[in-house]
Amino acid sequence: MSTPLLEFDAVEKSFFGVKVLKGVSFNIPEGGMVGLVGENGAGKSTLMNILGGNLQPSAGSLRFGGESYAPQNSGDAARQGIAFIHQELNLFPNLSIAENIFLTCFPRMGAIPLIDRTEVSRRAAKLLRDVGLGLSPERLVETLSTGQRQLVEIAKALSIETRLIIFDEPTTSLSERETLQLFALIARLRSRGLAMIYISHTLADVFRLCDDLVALRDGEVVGCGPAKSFTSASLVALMVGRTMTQLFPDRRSSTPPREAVFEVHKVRRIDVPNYVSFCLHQGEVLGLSGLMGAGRSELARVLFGLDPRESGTILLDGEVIDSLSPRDLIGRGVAFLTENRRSEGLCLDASIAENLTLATLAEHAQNPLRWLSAKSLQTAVSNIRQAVGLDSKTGDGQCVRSLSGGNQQKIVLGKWLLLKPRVLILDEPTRGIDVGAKYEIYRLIQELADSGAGVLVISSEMEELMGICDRILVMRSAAIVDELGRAEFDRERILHGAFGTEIAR
Amino acid sequence: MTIRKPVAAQRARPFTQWLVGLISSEYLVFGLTLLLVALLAPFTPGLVSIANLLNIAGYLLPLFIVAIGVTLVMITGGIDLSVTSVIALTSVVGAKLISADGSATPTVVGLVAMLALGAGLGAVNGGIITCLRLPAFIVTLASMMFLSGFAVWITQSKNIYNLPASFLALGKQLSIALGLTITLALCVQVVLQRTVYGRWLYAVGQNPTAAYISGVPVRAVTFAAYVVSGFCAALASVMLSARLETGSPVLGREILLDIIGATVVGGTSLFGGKGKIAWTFFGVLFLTVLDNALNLLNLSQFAITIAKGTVILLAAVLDATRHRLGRQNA
Amino acid sequence: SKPDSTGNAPNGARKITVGVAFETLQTEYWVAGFEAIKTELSKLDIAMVEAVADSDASRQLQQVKGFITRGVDGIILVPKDAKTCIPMIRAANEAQIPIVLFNRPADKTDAISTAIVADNAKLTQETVAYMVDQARKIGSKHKAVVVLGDLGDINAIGRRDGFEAAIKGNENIIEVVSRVPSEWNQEKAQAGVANALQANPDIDFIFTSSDFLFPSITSALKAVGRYKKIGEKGHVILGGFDGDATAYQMLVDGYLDATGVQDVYFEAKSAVQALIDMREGKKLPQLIIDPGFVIHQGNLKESSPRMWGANIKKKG
Amino acid sequence: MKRLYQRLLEFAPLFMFMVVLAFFGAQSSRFLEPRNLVNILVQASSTGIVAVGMTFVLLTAGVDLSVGAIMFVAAAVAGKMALAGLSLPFSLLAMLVVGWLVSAFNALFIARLRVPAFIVTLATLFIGRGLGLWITETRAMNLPDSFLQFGSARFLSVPVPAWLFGMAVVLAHLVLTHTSFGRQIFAVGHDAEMARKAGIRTEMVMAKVYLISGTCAAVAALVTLGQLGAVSPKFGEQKEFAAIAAAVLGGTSLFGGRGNVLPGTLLGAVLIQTIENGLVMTNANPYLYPMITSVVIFVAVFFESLRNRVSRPFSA
Ligand SMILES: Nc1ncnc2c1ncn2[C@@H]1O[C@H](COP(=O)(O)OP(=O)(O)OP(=O)(O)O)[C@@H](O)[C@H]1O
Ligand SMILES: Nc1ncnc2c1ncn2[C@@H]1O[C@H](COP(=O)(O)OP(=O)(O)OP(=O)(O)O)[C@@H](O)[C@H]1O
Ligand SMILES: [Mg+2]
Ligand SMILES: [Mg+2]
Repeated sequence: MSTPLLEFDAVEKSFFGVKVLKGVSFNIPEGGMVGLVGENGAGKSTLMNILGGNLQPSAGSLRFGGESYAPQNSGDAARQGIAFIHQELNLFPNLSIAENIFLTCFPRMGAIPLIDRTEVSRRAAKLLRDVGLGLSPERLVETLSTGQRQLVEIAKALSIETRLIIFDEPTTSLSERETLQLFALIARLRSRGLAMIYISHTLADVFRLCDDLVALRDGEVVGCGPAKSFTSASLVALMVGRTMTQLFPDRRSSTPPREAVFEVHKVRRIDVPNYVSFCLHQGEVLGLSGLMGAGRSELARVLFGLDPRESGTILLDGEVIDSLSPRDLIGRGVAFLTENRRSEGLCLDASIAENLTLATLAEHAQNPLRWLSAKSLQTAVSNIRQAVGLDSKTGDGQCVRSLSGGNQQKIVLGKWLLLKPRVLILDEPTRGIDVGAKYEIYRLIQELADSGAGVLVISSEMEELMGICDRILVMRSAAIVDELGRAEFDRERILHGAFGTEIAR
Repeated sequence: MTIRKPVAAQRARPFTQWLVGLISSEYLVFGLTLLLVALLAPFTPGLVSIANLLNIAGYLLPLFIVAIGVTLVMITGGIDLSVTSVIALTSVVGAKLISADGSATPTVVGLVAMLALGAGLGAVNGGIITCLRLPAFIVTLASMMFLSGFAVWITQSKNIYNLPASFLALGKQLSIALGLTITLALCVQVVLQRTVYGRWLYAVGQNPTAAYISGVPVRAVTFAAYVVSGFCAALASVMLSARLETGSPVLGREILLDIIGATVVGGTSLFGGKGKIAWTFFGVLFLTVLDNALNLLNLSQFAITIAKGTVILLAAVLDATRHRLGRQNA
Repeated sequence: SKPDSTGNAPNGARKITVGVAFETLQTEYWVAGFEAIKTELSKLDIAMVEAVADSDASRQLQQVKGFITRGVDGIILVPKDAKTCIPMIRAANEAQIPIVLFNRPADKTDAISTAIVADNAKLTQETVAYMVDQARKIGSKHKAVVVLGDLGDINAIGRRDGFEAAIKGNENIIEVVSRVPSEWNQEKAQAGVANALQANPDIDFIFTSSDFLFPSITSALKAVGRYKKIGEKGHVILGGFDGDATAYQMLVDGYLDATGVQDVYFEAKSAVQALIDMREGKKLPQLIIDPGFVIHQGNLKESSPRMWGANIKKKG
Repeated sequence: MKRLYQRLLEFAPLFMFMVVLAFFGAQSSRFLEPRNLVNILVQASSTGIVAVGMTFVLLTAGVDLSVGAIMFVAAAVAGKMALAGLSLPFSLLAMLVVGWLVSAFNALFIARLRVPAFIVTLATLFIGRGLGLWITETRAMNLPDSFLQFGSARFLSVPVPAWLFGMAVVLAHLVLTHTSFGRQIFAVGHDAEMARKAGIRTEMVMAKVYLISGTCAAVAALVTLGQLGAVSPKFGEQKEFAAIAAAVLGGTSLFGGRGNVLPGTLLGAVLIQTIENGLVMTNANPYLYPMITSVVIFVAVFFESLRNRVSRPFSA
């Protein structure tokens, strides 16, 4: 190996005088696949944003293909052959899939500066096939689910002539099947000689895919070398700065059947053929598994009154609740964490404290004038910050937009935990959260359940569901097709149910 | 490994720091107003005299009151173009009620009616915008046209005179207006900063979807902002009508752009989620003082207009610089 | 020390300053008035400070108070309307500064001022009456359009009332088929007249509440080939108000039947004289009427020297 | 059933338009004559062309308040040149140059220096109005007939202004839907920061939309001149409001990223003019104009929103 494809040389970056990257140096060989791991806020995305031309380093330099490389914007990076799949999906919901893919490089009709629509459709369709998304390229992105959007983002990265692809947590909303498809795609791309940087909090994936690993902690490289030289445990120790013995908290050995808190009877969404019925018990963590687009998120939205319900009844503590708005539900102790933290979960330009307390403001204003008690707000904020493991570098007043993806997720979660809900519906709760913090969050979920609440967890990570749930429901085509008690947990059976390859029950 | 030292940052001299501090503070617009006065005072006889300051205040207060309501609406990400028409309509309705030529009801009743009408009109705007989910711009544009047309129609273009002395006193006594305005401004600012409602208002402006999911009564909050806006317009209408001793169907017709302009110049965002009453005050003050000073300078009409535009632009450029500096240095 | 009757302070004492506050300078008529006052003042070697309120009464109040603050010796004011000026007059009274209203009167009040005014309604009525006479001479029933000004503008309303008064009783000759609200906007006036002509192609009588809308009207007429000289077949009887340069040209060219002219020179001269008189402590009537005059084909020669539009036109 | 309902809603704005046509058509037999429909189109063209440019700006979540001022300055310059004896093409070129200069100034401050568009264009609104007053010396200018002839010239029996309007709409539609620049406008309007990350040169896109808006304003000034044949100090006043209203009425969002020129802005501009036209044709009470217009606008927007509600379940 002569010259590496890409060299980071003592790259530094500060925001508001706080150093986020402190002299990062490492190389990526031609055709190499490097895994980049680290806690939330370690600086992974920031480093990649520098590489992708979205940010300029405060100090240090980069070399790409042996030449000095200092992109001023993402266009520069793309021209050099660097594609970037962002952690926060960077798609325009008001444009179609095809338009999103070719936004900066539309094929034209020869000399006329008009877009060649047929060519666009043809090429987009091919790219979509490559990533395993069977949708019309003309569809507006706003009609897609998060997982589908993620695949579009990947298709977009493949549309340009690339030499290096950056994947910033590409699997956070992909289910098992799509993840496997993506991995197959990555293998194909690698065989073409493309180099890649792969960021993920799922260490198993990182080990499986990457030749080399780089571990970041607090903006410093704390470990760098061939993947074989690390073990899962040693990597976690490097990232987190301490050893972790288990990924999931211990569960109660057995749960006596308890009363139902949340019952769903024959609920049907508008425009959907199937009914859904299930029951969530006190102290239970119920998992909802299924493939992408199985309708899990949609079900959750119907339950929370965000999408219209065609028919069916929902009971809370045995009481029928009808045509309720999120506000009423929250008042009764039902909370819902959406899978879409940026557009539906956060006020990005508001501060950490404001976001954390948004759903529980009334508690801090127990007086006729609805006057907020600054002190009570302050205590609530600092307690929950600790509970979700938000790093203490950032002040309560910092605006959420400038936080790392994982830390943003912790804030949405923290907002709902502050409510101490009776029923908590979580849609992809650990999206983008690092290993250390995940454990903490699982523990919080467990604690909440132990206190008598019911928790419904939608997740695309089967390990996660099997690790924390008391029971798992499997969904396919907007219907529940299987139910597994903890004793019956079985990867194969869940997958079969999700794919519909075996008639369950 | 080469380690590059961060330079510049540490070496900033006190003066530079002070300058950066000033430019990046939220009092920039206020500072600019003072600067303007300081620069123009030597050339403009009477600019800083008590009489002139009172004069400015008399003109500024009603503007500021309307702008307070508009600020609330703009924080929710909406806009209220109908305020000037609300001013006109409440003016003629109120005047019709209390005028000796009209039904000569007691002043207090007239006042209450005016304020109630203003709030009511705001409620209609807010109701349509929130319940029918129509864009605020077009709804309030339509109601601006409608209400203004209605005010002219019911008066058949005639002004209403002979208002009772008790009403006119409101216009003569600057202290009453001043007291009212300060109370209102402080109340609204406190509500914005310290109450649940205030937090909700910002949240709605920043991300209505997230706010809705977090249990914020988005519609009620938005609705209330328009009601307050209508109420503020009516209050300003009371002051203006009393000051001009007339119920006029075209009252305030020309000041819409001034109001929205002042609010935006102060720093409130047209896109919602950002704004403060103090900023709006600075914005109104800036524009009013600029107007007053340019007039006292005795420039010709076109020069005044050009100068006004240029100064606004310079202030805005400074403001944009402030944001950029803020991003780099905070 | 009292100034002498020319307004000059004796022995190089401080020069007298007069504040001139206009409501707007957006039409030629007001500019002409403004210029006339300026000329009149400079003849007497009086300094002038100016302010324009952009149609905002509240701003005007602020401007007048501004004048008082800077210590002017007299104020000439074009108020937005009859009532909103009263607080301004009162403020001037309190500061013992003489104040004269130009072209628009104040409503009845105890505050002391003098107004030089043309009677919009009366002058319009005379103008339209002349037009009706022309129509009567031609015989046949005429279909009329009136282009209204801004319905919120007191002068526009005066002219509308004058028009209606002149038509009243002559319904056998004139049928008003369209009332176009122009909002003092040329485009709206043009579109309105064009639309009226579309609805009633046989319209042959148009009165506009201000001469500055004539270009719009002629352009609408030209578009349908109806812009004809007096006496030609298909001529539309035209009348206006103000007496501006365009109207003068149209009179000369034989297209325009009549327009009501406000005598700007008379008004400016009277206004300045009134100020001087008031400074000397003379008692003046509350109203000084500018009789104005109707200029038409019959009196064009002898009246045109008093028509401000004619003079602008002649100057270039 | 639900499908049918949605289908109907799809055509709601057009349906609304038809209702307005039918209503006035029933009132006045001449309303539906082709001549009058062409009339409406011509009268809508000036505002319509400005609105087309405004749509570009609104799509990027910006706003251009300076269009009316640009029209005024352009017309004033063109008028001066024409009166100085330069031929029509020179005047036209001068108007375009004025449009480009002012909008390049806007673009510099908005795209490059990141000053909020509202304030920048508010400032240029003042500066432009002042410049225009200075150039015209606050006088009305009557232009040579060549302008009027240009305005009433016909090509294939359709007047030139309507052609210009049509061309602007079609061209804008092509640019917005069929060029990468057009699609990038939508991206920038949705989120400028995201667009930058996606590799779009947002500065260029922003700069271009203001140039387009300025160009449209200059062309609209030409169209207006062609109809009025005169420049007065009120030329183009309040055009920005009319244009924004037309665009928003056509379904363009002030928050950027959503909207279209065809049929949106076209229908918006024509609908407003149709109402005005119909009201004159039916000799409605002038006092009712604003009230009727506002109610129709309101109903139109209401239908439009019903249509969009299906796809966007909640937004404040
Ligand atoms: N624009 C910004 N302004 C201020 N601080 C920022 C900005 N962008 C990132 N940061 C800070 O930089 C740090 C690193 O963030 P980064 O997004 O790189 O983390 P990450 O390693 O990608 O984490 P995650 O795994 O959660 O995505 C965080 O502390 C974050 O708050
Ligand atoms: N078979 C399908 N083909 C295309 N689109 C589908 C299909 N099934 C569902 N969708 C789309 O996917 C969305 C429903 O998926 P939903 O978000 O509820 O699924 P999910 O199980 O939560 O999956 P995800 O992991 O994508 O969030 C809808 O937008 C629907 O239009
Ligand atoms: Mg990240
Ligand atoms: Mg989902």
